[in-house]
Amino acid sequence: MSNMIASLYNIRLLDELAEKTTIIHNLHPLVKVLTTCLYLIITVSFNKYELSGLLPLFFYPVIVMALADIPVVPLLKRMIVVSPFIIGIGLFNPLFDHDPVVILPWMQISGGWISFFSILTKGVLTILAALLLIATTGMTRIAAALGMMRIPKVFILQLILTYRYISVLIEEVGRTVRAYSLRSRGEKGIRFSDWGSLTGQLLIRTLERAQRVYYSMCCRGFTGEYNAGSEKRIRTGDILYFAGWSLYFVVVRYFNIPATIGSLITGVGR
Amino acid sequence: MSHHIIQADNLKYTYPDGRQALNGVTFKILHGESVGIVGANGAGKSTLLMHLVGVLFPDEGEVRIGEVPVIKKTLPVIRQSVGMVFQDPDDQLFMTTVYDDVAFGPRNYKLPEEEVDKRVKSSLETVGILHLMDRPPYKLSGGEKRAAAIATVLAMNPDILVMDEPSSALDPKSRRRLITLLQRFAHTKIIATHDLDMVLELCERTIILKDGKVITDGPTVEILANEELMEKCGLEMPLGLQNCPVCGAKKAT
Amino acid sequence: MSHHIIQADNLKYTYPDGRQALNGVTFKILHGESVGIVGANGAGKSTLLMHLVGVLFPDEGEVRIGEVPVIKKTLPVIRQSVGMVFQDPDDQLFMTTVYDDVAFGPRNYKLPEEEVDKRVKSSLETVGILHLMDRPPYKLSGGEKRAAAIATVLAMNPDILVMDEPSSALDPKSRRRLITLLQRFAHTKIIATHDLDMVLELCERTIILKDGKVITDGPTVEILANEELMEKCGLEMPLGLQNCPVCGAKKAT
Amino acid sequence: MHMADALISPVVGGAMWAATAGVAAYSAKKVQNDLDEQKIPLMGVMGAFVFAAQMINFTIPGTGSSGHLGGGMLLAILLGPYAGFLVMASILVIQALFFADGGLLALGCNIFNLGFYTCFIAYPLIYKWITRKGYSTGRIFTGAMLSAIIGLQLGAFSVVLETLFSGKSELPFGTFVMLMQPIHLAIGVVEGLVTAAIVGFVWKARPEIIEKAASGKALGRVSIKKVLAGLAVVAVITGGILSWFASAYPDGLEWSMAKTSGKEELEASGGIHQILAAVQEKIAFLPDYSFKVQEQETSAGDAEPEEAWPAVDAGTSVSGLVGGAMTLLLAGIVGFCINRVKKRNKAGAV
Ligand SMILES: Nc1ncnc2c1ncn2[C@@H]1O[C@H](COP(=O)(O)OP(=O)(O)OP(=O)(O)O)[C@@H](O)[C@H]1O
Ligand SMILES: Nc1ncnc2c1ncn2[C@@H]1O[C@H](COP(=O)(O)OP(=O)(O)OP(=O)(O)O)[C@@H](O)[C@H]1O
Ligand SMILES: [Mg+2]
Ligand SMILES: [Mg+2]
Repeated sequence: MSNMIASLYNIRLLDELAEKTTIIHNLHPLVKVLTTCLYLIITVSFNKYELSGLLPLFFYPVIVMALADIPVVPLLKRMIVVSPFIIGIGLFNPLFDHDPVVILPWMQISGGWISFFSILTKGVLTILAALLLIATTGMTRIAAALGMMRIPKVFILQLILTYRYISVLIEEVGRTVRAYSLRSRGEKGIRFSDWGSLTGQLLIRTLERAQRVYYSMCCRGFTGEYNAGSEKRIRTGDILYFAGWSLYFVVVRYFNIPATIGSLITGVGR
Repeated sequence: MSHHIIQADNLKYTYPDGRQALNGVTFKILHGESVGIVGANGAGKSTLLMHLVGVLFPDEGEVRIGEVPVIKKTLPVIRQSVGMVFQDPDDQLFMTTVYDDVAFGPRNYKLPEEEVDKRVKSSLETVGILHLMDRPPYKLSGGEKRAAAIATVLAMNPDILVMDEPSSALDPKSRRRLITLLQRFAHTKIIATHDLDMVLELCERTIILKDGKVITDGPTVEILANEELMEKCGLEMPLGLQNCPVCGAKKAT
Repeated sequence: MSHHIIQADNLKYTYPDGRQALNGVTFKILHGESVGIVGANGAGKSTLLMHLVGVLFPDEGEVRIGEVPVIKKTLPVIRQSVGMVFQDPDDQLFMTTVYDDVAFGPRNYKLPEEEVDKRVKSSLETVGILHLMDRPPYKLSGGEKRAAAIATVLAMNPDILVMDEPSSALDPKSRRRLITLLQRFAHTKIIATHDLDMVLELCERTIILKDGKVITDGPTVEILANEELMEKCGLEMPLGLQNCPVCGAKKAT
Repeated sequence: MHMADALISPVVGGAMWAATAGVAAYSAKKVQNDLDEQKIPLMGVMGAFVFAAQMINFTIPGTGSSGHLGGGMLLAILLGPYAGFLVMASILVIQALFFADGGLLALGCNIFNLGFYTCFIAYPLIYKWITRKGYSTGRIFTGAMLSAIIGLQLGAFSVVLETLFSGKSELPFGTFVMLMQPIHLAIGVVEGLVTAAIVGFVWKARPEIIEKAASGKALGRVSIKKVLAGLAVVAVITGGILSWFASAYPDGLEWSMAKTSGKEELEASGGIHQILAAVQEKIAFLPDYSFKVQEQETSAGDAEPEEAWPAVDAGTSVSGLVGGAMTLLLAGIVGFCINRVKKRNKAGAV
């Protein structure tokens, strides 16, 4: 019940953020999708023992977040919800990998810990990137970008419909579960013996709704094909944005910047 | 715009599960008329409306819009001249923004994007929610959703507006706004509803359905004031016509 | 049955997304009263009702039923004495037969099966649908579903009946039947609705909400006839009170 | 059991994306050709339903814990494999975008793991086979149960393989399998129960819905031949992309090779590594590839990041530590500055 409401608010929050009109929001959606993809590939392509080399990648979410006026706290909250699986799997690394690695001349830790922190960092970066994409673009424009990427229109229309009806159906489910809990004695979930008929009736109502939606689509000339509006043009600024980040990502990938900085400093210090 | 006459001729329709919802419905509606369709729950109102827009096809009988029969082949023409507003606006607003929703119909007819834009904006303006253009439908209030649903239909430039219970779930003021809005349209209007007082204000003519048949068809004031008839059809005289407790006068004569 | 008094004391509630729906609501409803809660869409009616049955809990302030505060711990007691009927009966009927649905509540309170049976039958009888006992709820008509939803609540033997828009989507006759039905109950009744004419018939007292605050609270006839006040709250005088076109008399005085 | 971006390598992610895109494109074509247009809104609204229904928890008697619907099997049963797969895909897309469940790169894996095995293996081979002689409560129950369990087992095994090939986790193959399969047996039983409960209810209330879905012309029928052919294609594509990537970019396999040569403690997974190593020797790409050297590279201060990157970050650790801290600090400062500038601009505008 509460997780239901929570997920609905989460969707709505991201929706609201996507309505802003900052520089980042105004970029072409396709460009944002491609940049995000490249970013993700670069991020996960780092070797599992790589930690310092990953860190310059933090510039991307930080800059996007700042430019797009995206608050940090809700994204962090989401991250905490998602990370247990990553942590759960990652924690096995220190368990199984005991190869000593010298960090400081007088200190060693096992390679497993390094790879664990590497996984964790990658988790943070990739989660941030995905959430930032939707928070700066919104579902409608993502769908438009998918259209430009030649994703079949059936799939896009169906994705839009699913997205649209999530709020309607979550509210319906919420009311039903609420009515149930009013007449039951404060158990947490639904008793399994009732679950089938409760969900089944919701399903039947959903199917009926689907039929009505279909009718109303028909009345507006729907013949099985979905026509999105004409897409925005890609402007020079969009290309520059993509090119700039790409260049940065590639540089980060092939030159360990922190190590270079660090050796400069430590070198000077010595 | 040709002079659209809607003719239903002895319509019969049985749902696949065997329930006979229309049992010989005949009527003729002239251009510019405003007709209320009333009747108890399950009388067949919604089923009838769906025949007018070619969502359902009769087992027997025929519907004609102007000279065109409503059959599979003529649907593209029919649907451009008949627009239907459904009972639950959530069923009709299926895109992610109000703009896209209103543009859905015109885009299906492959209009150039500037024409689509013009139509979307003028329809939204007509119903008075141009400022809500970029909002997702779930953020609209009940009355706004209804207005958006009407705009989606207006963007198709229909000559005939068919509506299923347009005033349900609206608060009194939103309902009033809707009535004013509809009064302004010159379209032919066909409205199925339980809100008899709205019929009284909006429609000069009323058709009463009962068990899939037309029971009466005539001037609204006469029909809705006929207490015995209303009673028989599972209805009730609209409050606006019920006897005045002060002067005792029958309001309708 | 103790003499249940419902007290709401400066209730404030903000939805997790930051929308403040209740902004200091205070009232006291005595045993056996019948109170209408009206207000425009989004005024906070449904939110308020959910506080009365402990579905939502206030951020500030308190609700008391009799001497018992509505908090997590007292919910089993509260829910036995307050029954809520939802706007959409579909949300409330989730078992496979009407009988099982009505029996669901009493069975949860571990009553012996004979007692359950007695309660189910008497509730169904009260709302007049005993004959539909073995039907699955999704096959009932709108009016029948509403009656069944009320029966599910009656079977819990509540002292207080809370209803959210009970007359929506009913045809005039079913609505009339509902009103008659509700008039017969001796329970305390709290009804949130847009159907001001029903309030006029059913409730001697009316509370108007606006933007999460109580604007007025008093005798129905006085409040609903106050055109200026109604206008201010996004409402409209009920048709039954609007000036008689024949004698011009103000019906309410 | 959503795979996460952080746990996969680009090779595995890319290959699974390719496989998923292939299946999805084929399904979309099928849907467009075979289905009446009425199915499209049905698919959309059903997707939303599964999303919402996943939140109806039920109490598992005696355990105090709760379970819920996953939905893959239900979608296949109600919509057929092609539409079912697409709907599952769109649910996962929304979860990946709005909830960061899994992530975008792992999306291919997740769609495949949760959609492919249920819709194209378990549904046609098990559910359809059990209900081929008509429906009864018993058959629906058995069919839903078995197909849900098997679909999830395959999906879980797929997760294990993907993780293994990605080489980010040290979890030995055997341990991981022993971890995943039993957990997903339990989840599969729950999934089977709830699917059977819904389908059973709908079948009693509105039998035509279930029967129509199953009898649909090109809808429900997936021939075994086609499934096998499809699998072969997927395998070829995956293999092709995998080896192409691996040759261009050895990161993906390096982990397993490092293991075979380096240590013996992970015996459970030794077999695979040896095979892979053998394969690698045969193909002999990157003959100069030398993990041993890299693993032992520990001379501090000698920063040659371009060369050192596939190895432990140890050689550059001191400088790495300092530089890393500097980098993070700098990122923070940049973000802070942008915010300040924006605020000032806003204030200036007002
Ligand atoms: N999809 C359907 N399948 C089977 N029977 C149906 C279906 N839709 C409606 N019916 C039945 O057909 C009859 C006419 O239904 P219809 O919806 O047209 O009534 P209505 O006058 O619109 O009622 P309401 O005022 O409740 O909207 C009813 O008896 C109803 O139960
Ligand atoms: N689950 C929710 N999350 C966030 N805001 C909500 C939620 N439910 C209602 N609201 C908001 O709280 C306010 C009060 O809503 P409520 O449903 O109580 O109004 P209402 O008086 O019942 O309206 P209506 O007449 O339309 O039923 C509205 O502004 C509404 O948008
Ligand atoms: Mg109807
Ligand atoms: Mg409400």
